[in-house]
Amino acid sequence: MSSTVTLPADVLSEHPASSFWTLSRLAGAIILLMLALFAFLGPALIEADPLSQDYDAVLVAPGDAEHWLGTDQFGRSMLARLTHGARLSFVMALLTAASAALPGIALGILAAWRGGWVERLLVASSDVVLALPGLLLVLLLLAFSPGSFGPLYLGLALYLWVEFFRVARIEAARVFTQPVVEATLRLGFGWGYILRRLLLPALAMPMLTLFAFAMGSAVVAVSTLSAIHVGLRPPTPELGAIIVELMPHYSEAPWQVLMPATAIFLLVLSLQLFAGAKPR
Amino acid sequence: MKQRLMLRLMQCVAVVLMVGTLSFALMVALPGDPAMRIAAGRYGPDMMNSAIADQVRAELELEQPLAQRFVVWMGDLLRFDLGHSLVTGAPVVDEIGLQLGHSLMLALLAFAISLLIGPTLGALAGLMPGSWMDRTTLVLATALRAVPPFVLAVLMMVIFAVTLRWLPTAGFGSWQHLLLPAITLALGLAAMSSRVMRDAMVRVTREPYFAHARLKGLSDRAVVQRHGLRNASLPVFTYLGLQLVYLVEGVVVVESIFAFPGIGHALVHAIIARDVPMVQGTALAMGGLFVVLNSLVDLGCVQLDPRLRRAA
Amino acid sequence: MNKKTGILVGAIVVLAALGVWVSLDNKASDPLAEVLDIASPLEISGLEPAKSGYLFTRMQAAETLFIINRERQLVPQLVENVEVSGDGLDWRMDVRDSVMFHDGTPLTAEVVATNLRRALARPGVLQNTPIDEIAVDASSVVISLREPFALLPAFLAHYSTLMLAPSSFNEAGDITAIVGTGAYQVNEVVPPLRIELSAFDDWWQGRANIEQVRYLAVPRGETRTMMSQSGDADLTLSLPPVATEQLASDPNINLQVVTIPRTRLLKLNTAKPFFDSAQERQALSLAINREALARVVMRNPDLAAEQLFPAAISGWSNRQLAPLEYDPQRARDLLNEAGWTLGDDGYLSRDDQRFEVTLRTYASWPDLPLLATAIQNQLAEVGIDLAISVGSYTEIPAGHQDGTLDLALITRSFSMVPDPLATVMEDYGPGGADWGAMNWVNDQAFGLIDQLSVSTDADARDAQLQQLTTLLHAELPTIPVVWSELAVAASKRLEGVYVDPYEQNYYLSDLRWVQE
Amino acid sequence: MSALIEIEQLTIKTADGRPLVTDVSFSIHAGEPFCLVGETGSGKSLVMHALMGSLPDELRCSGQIRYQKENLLALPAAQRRAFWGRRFALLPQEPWLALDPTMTVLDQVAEVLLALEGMPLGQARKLATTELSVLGLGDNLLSYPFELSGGMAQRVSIAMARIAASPLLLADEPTKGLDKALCQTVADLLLTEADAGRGLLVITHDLDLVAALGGRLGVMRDGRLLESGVTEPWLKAPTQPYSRELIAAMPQHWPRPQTKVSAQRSEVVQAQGLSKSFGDRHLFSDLDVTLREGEVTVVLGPSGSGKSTLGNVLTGLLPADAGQLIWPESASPLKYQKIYQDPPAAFIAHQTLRQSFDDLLALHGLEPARLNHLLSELGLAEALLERRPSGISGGELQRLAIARALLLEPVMLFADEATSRLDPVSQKKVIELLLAEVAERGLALLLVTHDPALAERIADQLIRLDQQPTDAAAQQQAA
Repeated sequence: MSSTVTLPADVLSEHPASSFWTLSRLAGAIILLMLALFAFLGPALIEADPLSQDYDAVLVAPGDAEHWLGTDQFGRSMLARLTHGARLSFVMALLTAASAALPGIALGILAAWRGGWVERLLVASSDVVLALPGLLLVLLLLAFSPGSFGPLYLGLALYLWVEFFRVARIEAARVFTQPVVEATLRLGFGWGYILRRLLLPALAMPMLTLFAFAMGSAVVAVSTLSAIHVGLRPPTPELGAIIVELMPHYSEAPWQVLMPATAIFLLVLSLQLFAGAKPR
Repeated sequence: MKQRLMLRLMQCVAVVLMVGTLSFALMVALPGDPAMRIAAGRYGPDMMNSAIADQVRAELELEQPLAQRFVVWMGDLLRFDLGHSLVTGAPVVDEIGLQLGHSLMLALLAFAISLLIGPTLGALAGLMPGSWMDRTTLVLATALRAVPPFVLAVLMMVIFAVTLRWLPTAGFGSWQHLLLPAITLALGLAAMSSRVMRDAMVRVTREPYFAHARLKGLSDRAVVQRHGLRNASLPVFTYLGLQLVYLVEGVVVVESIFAFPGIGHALVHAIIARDVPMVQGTALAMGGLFVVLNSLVDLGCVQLDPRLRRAA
Repeated sequence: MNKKTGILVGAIVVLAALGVWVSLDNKASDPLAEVLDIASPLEISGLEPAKSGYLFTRMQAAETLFIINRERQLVPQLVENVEVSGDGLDWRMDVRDSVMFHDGTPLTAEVVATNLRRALARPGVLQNTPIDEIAVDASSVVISLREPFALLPAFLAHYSTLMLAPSSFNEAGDITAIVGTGAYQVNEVVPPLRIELSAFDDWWQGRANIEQVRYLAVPRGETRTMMSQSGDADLTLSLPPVATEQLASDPNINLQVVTIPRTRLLKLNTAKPFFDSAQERQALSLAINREALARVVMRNPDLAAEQLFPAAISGWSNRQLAPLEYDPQRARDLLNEAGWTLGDDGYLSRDDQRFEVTLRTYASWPDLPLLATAIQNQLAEVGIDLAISVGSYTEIPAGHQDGTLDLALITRSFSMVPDPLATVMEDYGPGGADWGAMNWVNDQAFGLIDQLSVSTDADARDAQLQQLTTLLHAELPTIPVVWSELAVAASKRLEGVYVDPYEQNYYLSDLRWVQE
Repeated sequence: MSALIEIEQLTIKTADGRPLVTDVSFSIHAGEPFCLVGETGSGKSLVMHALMGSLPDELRCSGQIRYQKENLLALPAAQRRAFWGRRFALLPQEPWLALDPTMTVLDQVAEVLLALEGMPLGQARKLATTELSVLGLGDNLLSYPFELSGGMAQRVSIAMARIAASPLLLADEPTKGLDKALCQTVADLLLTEADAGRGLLVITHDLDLVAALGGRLGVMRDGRLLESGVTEPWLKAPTQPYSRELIAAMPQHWPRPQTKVSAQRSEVVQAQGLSKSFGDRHLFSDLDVTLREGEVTVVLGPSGSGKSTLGNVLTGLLPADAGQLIWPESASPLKYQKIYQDPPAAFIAHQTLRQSFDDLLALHGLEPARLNHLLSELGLAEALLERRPSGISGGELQRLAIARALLLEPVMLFADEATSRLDPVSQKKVIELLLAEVAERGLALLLVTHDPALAERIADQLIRLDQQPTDAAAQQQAA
C-alpha cells in the first residue's frame, strides 16, 4: 500500500526527479527496436522468398536447419513471411493509427477549445460513429476497391479516431481550464505557443498509450477481417492474415500460429511499456 | 438525466440515418449487379442464373433512378420496414428479433463475467503498483488484446471442451452453451477494464480521502472496500461505454465460431453473402444495442456517482 | 485485499465445480434416450425446398419421388410402376400406397401434383425440364413433356421437388412448416442453425431406431472438428482435410471418407486473349501441379483431378483418357508457341499485353482460397501474373454475365440432379453457364449434349459420353484441378453409418446406438 | 498534571542520512492545546506524522515519543496502527479533500464506529447522527462532501475525530483553505475538544488561530524546535528573532503605510453599473468601480462572493453581464496583468523557468538585463530559474510571477488571493513587494482577499462583497 503522507515537494526536492528512462520504458524501447530491426532489416537480410512455396517441406516445425522458424501450410518460410508480414503490418498499423490519431487529436482539441455547438456537434458525431459497427465502415470502403490496403486502413482509421478524439478532448479541456492558459495568453503569447508548449506535451503520453493500443487494434482488426474473408488478398504476408491462414492447422503446427500472434503482442506490449501509462 | 437520455435518443436516430445511408451506398457500390446478388442469395449459387435475376430486377424495381430509390429506401427504414433478407427471403425484422435476443443474452453474460474478472484483477494490481501481480496482469491484458478473438475462441474450445470436456464446444440452447463464448468475449473486455481499474485504483490510493480513511482507523480491507472500490469503479464504468464497442464487435467473430445464432453471426453471413438488407438490419441492431447498453451505463454512472445523481 | 484474492479463488472454484457438474450432467443420461447430434456446415436459410430442401431430404424429414440408392442407381421412392409412353412424352407413375405425412394425412396423387406444380412455377431445376403439364389420374400422376426427356426421374430426385403435406403451406402458398413423409418429423426449426427432429411412428419403411435427432449448422471447420473430438457431435459432416489425420487416430471416432461427384475447377473466360486457344488452356493445365495441391491442400494425393469427372461417377469417368499432367516446361513451350514471350520481369507478354489476370474465388469452401494461393504460385512459375480476389460467390455469375471475369476457381457438383448430364447440359451446352464454360463455342460438343438428353439406348449413350468427355478433356473449357471427398466422423457409439456420396440422404433411420 | 505525550530528542532522517527534523522535544498535556508553528518545510508535519506513526517507510526516526510510559517509536508498525482512531484522531488538512466524494457524511462518520468498535450499522448511524447534530450538521446527514462548505467539511472531520473519543487530537493546518472569518469558529470547535479533557496538537502557520487557541506552542524552523512555551506571553514578547519575524508578519502588526500624496491620478479602468451572475447564482449588480494609478484597491469577501470574478471583469478576462467598462484608449491588455492564487498553476509545469522567461523575453524583444534587474529587486536568486515551478517554494514562485508581470510594465496588477496559500512571512514579503512596486511605478493594484486584517492594512479603496455565499458553491473544489 502506498504511503499515507505526501511529503511537501521541498522536503524531498534533493532527490533526483524520476528520469525519463524508467526500467519499463527502457525495456519497451529495446523490444521496439528489436522488432523494428526484425521488420525492416529482416526482409533485406533473409534471402528466403515469403511467397515461394515448397510442397515437400510443408508445416516443418520450428528449429529445422533450413527453416529456423519452420514453414507454413504451403512450405513457405515462416521466417521470411514473418519479417515481411511484420514490416507490412507495422507500417500499416502505424499509418492507420496515425491517420486516426491526427484528426482525432485535432478535433478533440478543437472541441475543447471552441466548446459550444462545435463541441456538441463533434461529440454527437463521434458517438454516432462509435455506435456504427466498424465492420460496416470497412466493408463499405472495401466495396469500392476490394482487396486493397487503402480502403481497409482508411476504414479502420475512420473508426479508431473516436477514441483519440474523446481522450484528447477531455485532456485538452482539462488543460484549458488551468490558470496557466489564461496567464500565458495575458502575457501576450498566442494559441500556437499554448498548443506547442502546454497542450501537446500534456497530450503526448496519453496519446502515445492510445496509439499503442490503436496499432494493436488495427493489426487484430485486419486479422479479424481476414477471418471473415474481407480484407487483404492472398498471398500477401500480413501478420493478422497469417494467423487466419494457419488457424486450421492449430493442432499440427501450434508454433506457427503463435508466432505472428507473438509479434503483435510484443509490438503492443513494447509500445505500452514505452508509453508508460494505460488507456483512459 | 432526462437530458442525457434525450441525447441517447438523438444518437439512436442519427445511427439509424447513418446506417441507412451507408447501407444504401453499400448496395449501390458493391461490385456486380444487385439483382444478380439478390437472386444468388435467394436460390443459392448452384441455382442462380440471369433469367432469375431479371425476375428479381422487375420485382424490386431496381431500374428506378438512384435518387428515387434512395428516398424509397430511407422511407422504408424510417417506417421500420427493413425489407426482406436476400438470402432467406424472410422479413429482416423477424430474423433480427430472434438473433437480438440471443446476442443480448451473450453480451450481458460476457459483460457480467468481465466485470467479475477485470476490475478485480485491476484493483489488486492497482493496490500494489509495480508488484508481480501488476506486471502479470499487464502482460496478460496486453496478450489478450493482441490475440485475435477467434484464436482465443479456439483456445478456449481446446481447453474447456475438448481436453477438459467441461462445457459444450458450440451450439446454443442452454446456459452451458453460453459460457464458453461469453468467457471468450469477457476475457478481451476484462483485459481492458483491468487496466483502467488498475490506473483508477492507483489514483484513488493517492487521494487524501483514501489516506485519511486509514488514519481514522479503518483496516486496509475496509478502506479498499468502502472507499477504494467504488471510487475506482467510476472511471471504469465511464470507460465501459467505449468497451461496449469491443463487446459488440467481438460478438461478430465469436458467435460465428461458436455457431451461436446472434446478430454478429448474422452480420458476418450477411456480409459474406452481400445481403445488404440484412447488413443494414444487423448493423442497426448492433448500433441500437450499443446505444441501449450505453444508456444503462449512464444510469449506472449516476447510481454510482452522487455528483451526477444530484445534478439529475 | 485478502478478501479480494478470496473472491477470485472462490470464483475459480465455483467455475470449476460448475464445469464438473455440467460434464457429469451431460454424460449421466440414459444412452437410449440420448439425442443424436449432427454437426454440418450447411445453414438453414429458410423452409423453401429450393433453398434448403437438401437439408430436409438429408435429415429424412421429407422425401422426393425418386432417389439414388446405395448401389448408385436411380430408383423410384414415393412412386412405383413408372411407365413412359412410346413417344417418350408422357410419364405415368403410381403414387406409393400407405405413405403418410407427419400430420397423419396420406400422400395422394393430388398432393404430389400440387407439389410438382408449385416447384415448376418457382425458380428451380424443374424449370430446366420440358415439362408441359402435370395431371392426376386416380392414384397416378401423369407428366406430359414438350419433347422427350430421359432425365426426368433424375430431376424428380432433386431436393427442390420434395413432397410436403398441404398443411405445410399457408393461404399465400408460402411454407410455414415442414410436414413431410420421412423417417423423422420436424419438431422445431431455429434458422439458420438448428433443426430438432424425432422419429416418425408411421414411416412407410418402419420406425427409425434413434428417437431424437438434433441438427446443428456449424460453419467453421475447426469448430466441427472439436465438436467431434469432444463428443458434442455424434455425426460430423464435411470435416476439413486438415482434421482427417487428427481424427483418424481418435479412439472414440470412426472416420469415413468417400469420394463425391464434385470437382474444383478453373472456369475460364475463353473470350479473353489469354484463354482463347485450346493451346493456351492446355498450357495452363500443364502448369498446375495437381498432385501437390491434392497432397498439400486436400491432404489426399489421389484427389488430383486426372480428368473432369472423378471415378465415382460411373459412365462419365473415362478410363481411356490420359491423366492431366504437370509439366511446366511444356506449358512454357506451348505458351511460347501461342506467341507469349517471357519479359525481363519474369512474366509473359504478347503484343505489349502482359499475361495479367484476376482469379475470382470465394470462401464458402475454405479450401478454395488455399488452392488459389497455390495455383497463383504455380502459374507464376510459367510467367503468368495472377491476382486473387476472394469475395462473395455471387461475383462469379455476375462476372460471367457482364463479361468482366477472367477466370474463377469454383467447385461444381455433378449430383445436384443425380444424373451428371443435367449439370453438363447446362454448363457445357450452348452459351455456357454461370458455373460452367464461358464464351466457349464447340458445335460438336453441343450436338453430343443434345443427343444425350434424348437418347435412351445404353450403347449409343456410352459412345456419346466417350466422345463428349474426350472432347472436354482436350478442349478444356474449364480446367479440372482437384476432386473432392467427403469426410464424416461418427462417434464409435453409433453403428450403421453410411456416407452417401450423392449427399442426398444421411440414412439416419439406419443408425443405432451401440449396445454395451 | 502529567504529560499525555512526551517527545524527546526526535530526529527524522532520510534514508541517505539527510536530517529533516533534529532533536525536537516537547510534551502535550490533556486539556491544553499545543500548537506547532512554522513555515512550510519546517518539519512540523513530519513531527506530527512521527507521532501518529504514519511516516513513509523510507524515513528513519530516532529519539523517543512516550505515550502512557511507552516509547511509541519502539513499537511494531501494526501495534501503532491500532492506535489510529482509538488513541490518536487526526483532523486532516483541507478536510473537503479528505472526505470520500461518493459517500454520505453520515456513513463516513458512522464507519469509524464500525471499524473501531465493530458496532452494528444501525447503532453507529444513530450515534453519528447525534454527533453531527451537536455540531450543527443535523440537516446535512445525507449530504455528500461536494455539497458542503469548507466549514461544514471541517465540522464533519471533527465529528469523525470525536466519535471515537480518542484522548489525543491531531489537527493538521485546520484553517488552511478556509476564509479568515471561519478562523475563530474552528478555534472554538477545537477548544471544545480540549475542554473535554483531550490532548490537542495543532500544526499551523496561522497565528490568528494560535492566538485564539491559547495554550502552549512550539516554533519550528529548518527541522529544529527554536523555542516552546506558553502562547500568550510569547505572542506579546517573543524571544527568538524568527519568532519576532513571525509575529510581525501578521497583517495587524504591519506598520501602517504612509498616507499617500493625493495627487491627481489618472484612471486605469473605470466601471459603471457592473453586474454578473453565473447561471442562477447572482454575484454582484450595479457596481461602480474606478481603479487609479498608484492606488491599492482591495476587494474583500468570503469565498464564492464573486470577488475574483469582479477582478477578472475589471482586467478584461471575463465579460460583464451588464454595465460599462472604460479602459484608457492606449491601454493594451498586456498592461493589465494578473497574479494567481496558486503560483504553480500559473506556470508551464514541465519546462524550466528559464525557458518560460526566455520565451517571454524573446516574444516582446526585451533585454535579459531587465529580468536580472527585476530579480535582484525582488530578492530572487537567478539560479532559481534553472528549476521547474514545482522545484521552488510557493513564496519564491509568487515573486517570480510578479517579476514576470512587471516585465511587461503593466499599469495594473490584479492579485487574485495571491498570498492566501503562503505562510505569513512569505505573504508579508510578497505584499511588501507589491506595495513597493505600486509606490515606485505608480501602478494600480487590485487585491482580492478574504482576510479583513490584510485588507484594512493596505487598502486605499475597499470594496466589500458581503453577499452570503451559497453553501454548496463556497468550497466546491474543482473536480
